[in-house]
Amino acid sequence: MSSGGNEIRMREALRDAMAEEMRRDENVFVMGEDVAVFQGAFKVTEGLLDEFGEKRVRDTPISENTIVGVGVGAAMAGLRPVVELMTVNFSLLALDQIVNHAAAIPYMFNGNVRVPMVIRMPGGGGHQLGPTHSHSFEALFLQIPGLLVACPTTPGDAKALLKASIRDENPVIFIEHESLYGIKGEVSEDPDHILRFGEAAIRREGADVTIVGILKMAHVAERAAEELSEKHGIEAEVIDPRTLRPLDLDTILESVKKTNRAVIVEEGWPHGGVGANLSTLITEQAFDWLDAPVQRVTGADVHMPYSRRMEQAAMPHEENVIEAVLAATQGAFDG
Amino acid sequence: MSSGGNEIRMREALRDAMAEEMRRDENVFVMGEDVAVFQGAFKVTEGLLDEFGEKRVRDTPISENTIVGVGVGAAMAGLRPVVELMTVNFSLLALDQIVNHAAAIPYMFNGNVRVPMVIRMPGGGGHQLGPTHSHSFEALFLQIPGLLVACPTTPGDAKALLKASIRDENPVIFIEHESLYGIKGEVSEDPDHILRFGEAAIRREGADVTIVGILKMAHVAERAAEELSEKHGIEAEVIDPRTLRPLDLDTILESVKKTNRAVIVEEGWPHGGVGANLSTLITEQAFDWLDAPVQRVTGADVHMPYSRRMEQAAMPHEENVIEAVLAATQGAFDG
Amino acid sequence: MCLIRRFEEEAGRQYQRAKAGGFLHLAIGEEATIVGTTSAMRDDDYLIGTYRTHGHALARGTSADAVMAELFGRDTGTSGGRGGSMHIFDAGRRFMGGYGIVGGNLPLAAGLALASQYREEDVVTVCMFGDGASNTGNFGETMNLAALWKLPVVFLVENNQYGMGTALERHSAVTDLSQKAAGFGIEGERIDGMDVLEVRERVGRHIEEVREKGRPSLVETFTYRYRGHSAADPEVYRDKSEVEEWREKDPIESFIKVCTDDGVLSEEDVEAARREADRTVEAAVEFADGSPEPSLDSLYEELYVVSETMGWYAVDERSPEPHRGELGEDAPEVARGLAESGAAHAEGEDAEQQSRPGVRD
Amino acid sequence: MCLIRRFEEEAGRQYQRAKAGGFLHLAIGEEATIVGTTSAMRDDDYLIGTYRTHGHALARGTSADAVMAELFGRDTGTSGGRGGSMHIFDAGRRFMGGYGIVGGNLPLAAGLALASQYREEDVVTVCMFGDGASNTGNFGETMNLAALWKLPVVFLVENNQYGMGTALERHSAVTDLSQKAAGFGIEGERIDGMDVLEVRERVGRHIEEVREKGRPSLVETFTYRYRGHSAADPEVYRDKSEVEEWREKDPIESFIKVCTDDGVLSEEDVEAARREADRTVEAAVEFADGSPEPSLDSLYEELYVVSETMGWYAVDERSPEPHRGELGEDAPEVARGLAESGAAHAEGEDAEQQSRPGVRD
Ligand SMILES: Cc1ncc(C[n+]2csc(CCOP(=O)(O)OP(=O)(O)O)c2C)c(N)n1
Ligand SMILES: Cc1ncc(C[n+]2csc(CCOP(=O)(O)OP(=O)(O)O)c2C)c(N)n1
Ligand SMILES: [Mg+2]
Ligand SMILES: [Mg+2]
Repeated sequence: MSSGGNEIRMREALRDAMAEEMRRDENVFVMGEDVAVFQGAFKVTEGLLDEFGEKRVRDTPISENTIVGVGVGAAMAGLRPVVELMTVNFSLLALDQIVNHAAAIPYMFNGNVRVPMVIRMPGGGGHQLGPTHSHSFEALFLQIPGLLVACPTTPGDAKALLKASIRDENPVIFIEHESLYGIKGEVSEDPDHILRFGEAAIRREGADVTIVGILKMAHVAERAAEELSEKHGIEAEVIDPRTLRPLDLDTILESVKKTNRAVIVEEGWPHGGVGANLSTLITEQAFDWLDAPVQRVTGADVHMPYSRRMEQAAMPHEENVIEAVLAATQGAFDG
Repeated sequence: MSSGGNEIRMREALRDAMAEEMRRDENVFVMGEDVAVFQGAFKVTEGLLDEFGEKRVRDTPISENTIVGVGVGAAMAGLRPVVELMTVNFSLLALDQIVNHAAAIPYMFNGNVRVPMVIRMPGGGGHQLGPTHSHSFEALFLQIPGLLVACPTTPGDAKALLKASIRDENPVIFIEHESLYGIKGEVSEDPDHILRFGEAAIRREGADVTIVGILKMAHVAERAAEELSEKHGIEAEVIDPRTLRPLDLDTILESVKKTNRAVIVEEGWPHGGVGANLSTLITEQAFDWLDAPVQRVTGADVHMPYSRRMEQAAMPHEENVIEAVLAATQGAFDG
Repeated sequence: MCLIRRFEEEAGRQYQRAKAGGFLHLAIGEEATIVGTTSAMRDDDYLIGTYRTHGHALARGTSADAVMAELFGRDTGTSGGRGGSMHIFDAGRRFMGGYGIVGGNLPLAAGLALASQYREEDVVTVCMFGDGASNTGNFGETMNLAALWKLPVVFLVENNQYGMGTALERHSAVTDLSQKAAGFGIEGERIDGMDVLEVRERVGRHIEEVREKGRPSLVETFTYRYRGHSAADPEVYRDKSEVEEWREKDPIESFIKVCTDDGVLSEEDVEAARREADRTVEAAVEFADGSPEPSLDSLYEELYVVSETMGWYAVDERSPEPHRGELGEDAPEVARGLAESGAAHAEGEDAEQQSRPGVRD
Repeated sequence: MCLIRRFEEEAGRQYQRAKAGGFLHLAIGEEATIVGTTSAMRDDDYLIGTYRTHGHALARGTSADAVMAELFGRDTGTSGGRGGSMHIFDAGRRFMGGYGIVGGNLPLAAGLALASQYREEDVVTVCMFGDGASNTGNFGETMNLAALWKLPVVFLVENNQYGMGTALERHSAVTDLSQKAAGFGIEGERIDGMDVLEVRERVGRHIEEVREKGRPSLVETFTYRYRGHSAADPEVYRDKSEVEEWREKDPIESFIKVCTDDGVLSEEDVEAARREADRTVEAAVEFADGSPEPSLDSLYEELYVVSETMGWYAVDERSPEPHRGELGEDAPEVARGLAESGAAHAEGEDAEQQSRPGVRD
């Protein structure tokens, strides 16, 4: 992360994005379980109730499918709801409203109505929350036509991307990572600074291998790249897609055409994961440039165990990324 | 399909599988919306109520999550529920029980309890049922550890695989295709004939390209292969995985190592689909054997339109498979 | 009501002739509930329904042409031929759609009502759904939230006594569905859904109370569908005699009787109305039949709004250059290619045609 | 009750010392509901709960050792260290589990009861859940199905007046939750959840009626949690004075008072019980602390049952030979490799530690 002047935490950046957009457009409102009085399960909505009152900062009952559906209906009538699902783990209960309603409605009614809403939810493992509370569902959401899918990794991006999401006319799945709420970074003060969907960031330049990491794994990838440089003389280019739908494949392909090798790092399950999707896209479009098959680093194919040790065993780490890079570069560079 | 002696329709094969297992084990019972009096939305449970009575053939309210959850609870207590979700489209409403309960429980409680249940559901497009009723969610279910995923394509396999599913100790997602219920094929009369999970079928042998097709697309792939042979002199090997979890990758890899080319055909959405998963697995493990990138043929990235013409435009057909094969073989064979 | 009845009868015929496809759910027998309700609504009130809503749209004023064209899958349909019978839509008439997922429209209704409350408009949302839908998770969740937030919605259960082939007493623990209001601290009332005047008056009272007091209520209209659940239902789950009994209470015939008995309408008026309905429906069929199919370029249209915040989206093409991630602007070309190859299959007699009779209706 | 209280207090301490991780939800204050209920159950009745069930397991007879070991994430825990505080399980005691998804246990309870009914056993299932859970879709769906099918379940709402930080009247349209029974045609009763004898008697009556009549009922125990929702809750949503007020009604102290006043127990008996609880809990901590971590080989164990119908499953390994699709029998080796590299991170002070205080509790 940058260490510049105006550094704030991820959770504050997200809160500021909501607050600014609420000031800008009175149709924007926030709803979800414990977002108001409790100030958000992860304190992301802290202070919003005080500033905007009960009308625009709404605690809901524990009714995930209905919460999302109420957002869809309100959006159809012209409001701009920002719905918080307490965690991505509970989004399965809302999936019908997300897929068959939020995502489908604009297309199924031929553009005669729009669903401008944001569904925010944090996910990921690493806090010993066990099998039901540690999911990464990025791979599930990127499948769905009609949705936009954001997965920011820095406070600056998070703020700019959430502001874009709130202004956008399409339904947005906005995935945050529970381990990143505390990280600090610079954010823009410009109230109109936004980050468009479909623009990846190159976090580190390098000519030897391309590493793509999402959410927390973007940071793991960066750290692994530093170590690869120091210990193995391998210069990795690290790319953070920032949004998975649309996906800025061009930036990734350009890098792969330079490095001829790619490693994808994600926290989710291996079968049909983000990595599988990306590996396929890269291979289809840069087959002749690849010197080795694209490598994937994923979470283990199990329900996250509670035990700290087993949980760490089930999650990807820098070592796994390094190993994957070494496998992809196999003796091509001095180690 | 074969034209042998004892030919029955897919729906009858499935019904017979349930009936035979219900006769064999009194813990087996069937529940779902309209499975009893109405005899099943697609008439798959026809006659079961008459033979087994209300206790073992149970109509339920429209409560997908609870229906699945009741199955999970009953399975934990030692029964063997066969739950029908009327269609795969409604499974989104039950996804929490499927993922966080059925799939997670055996692992999360360290094997101290098992969830021997089957969740049957038909899916797929082609009947002008429009955006909410034409889904293919295979790619979603294959992601989930703890589940078995079956997708049979012939009456014989369907019967043998459903019997295996009912006898198996793991939770099984059993996906049927609405367009295949009427097809005929031979079935075994042996009451103990089962098909194990993880055994792909080679539907047609060929040395030039490997085509993997699932569900209805297994049939489309076969027809495309015939045409490729007749019109282009290309001999395709056609593989039907039959189960997606576990997946018989060995059979597919063996074929690809012979043909050096592969095409995957599925009806679902392209992003993160079955094809993306398979393409990645093949590329990772047979990179050096591939003469061209693996090609995918998928449904269009939209919610299925109702209009017959647009629906057909959104679905994959033989022509698409043939084109993909030609692209994969690019002048390697006479066309 | 005449128009709705005629329209649906004709839709059934057009379905038999394969002009309309997919599922066709007719509400024949339930017209009094529909028309009684809409006639008590203001133009700016919202209505939202299920997959059985041809009549609801017509009653809101959507043209028979546009509804029929939707059934025919044409570009001029209410949803451009994308939604079909289950997904009729007309924002202009504040008919906020039909929905294929049972219970899926309930939260949407609460959302529409929230928008009205938020803007301090005195608009009421009427949400119609079936007896079967009252068992869905959405029902409990939405009723609680709407009652808690005092949202202006009338939840109206069209209790036609069956959820598909499952009879009321086989799917719901209480069969007087108005009792389901009790758990949410709101009012519930069962009314005769076959009597259009009664529906109009009683539902109207609920609408106005909800408008004034700003809190939801639950109305159950007790009614019956004369046809199968959908066009291909063999109706093994009920006796012919039961249907006959309910046919005696035909909402249209009994309303006509009231009107002619009272001298409000003459026999001629009635005949004229019927003829008018015939003509409208005939014209609608003609309109639909003459309407163009959706453009071959349009497959990816309206999937996204492209704007400052999202400048493009990938269009996935089939092989031979699969998944190029085309930008949105290239979509029409890609779409046309797919559509052209698919069009052949649209005409062909392929496997799905065979299995159609067995398909759920 | 003493044991449960002591156990949970100690669990809280061990959590502060980072011996236990994840979320820790204590039921301190709710012991009368737990013990009153379990003491009215037969050994072969099923109990199923939420993520707040240390006490429920203990009350069913699960050893404090095994529960504490689960909190410590050890191999000897009730779930082998895989479930943690939210997922305690003891099939042997017919404690059918704690569940992390609010409302997720309701359908399971109906399923357990269905199994009993199916086998014609006169076993009752008691399903405990929170006031917040009564707003979930599962609640309505399951109540309806259980009532319709006459399943032998006692649905018991532990109404502690908060769902996390949201007060009862801010999340439920009716605040007397026993009224929620009405929509399902079953009996509902609110009882004092702070009085163990009352709970035992009234819940016992429900259990026996359900056993005899074979149909569900809904019981609401009105109670209070003294601690935060979980270990890291700053409790901004309620006044200290409210907590103090409820502490006056402490279920344990008041029960002791009744017993000593009646002369059923002497001061010494009480002291002995407390000491016994202390000793048990101390021993449990020792046991847990001395128990082995889950084996490094075990990551993929118990994910599937391998049998005649399913002979192997793929184990996905990380790079450098990713996703080889190892067969199940190779799993331990793969697992060990992963576990060894992960183990370092388990000890390390990494990013997630930092963010812990902010994490939802
Ligand atoms: C969530 C969901 N489950 C199942 C279905 C299949 N289905 C379509 S209509 C229907 C019956 C609905 O009955 P009811 O709510 O009474 O409405 P009616 O058809 O009688 O108007 C069912 C089960 C569906 N569309 N959605
Ligand atoms: C489906 C779901 N939504 C949200 C959560 C997050 N969450 C955990 S506990 C809780 C509050 C539950 O309150 P209640 O049912 O009253 O039980 P209590 O904690 O008071 O025992 C919430 C919202 C969850 N675990 N599951
Ligand atoms: Mg009905
Ligand atoms: Mg509570």
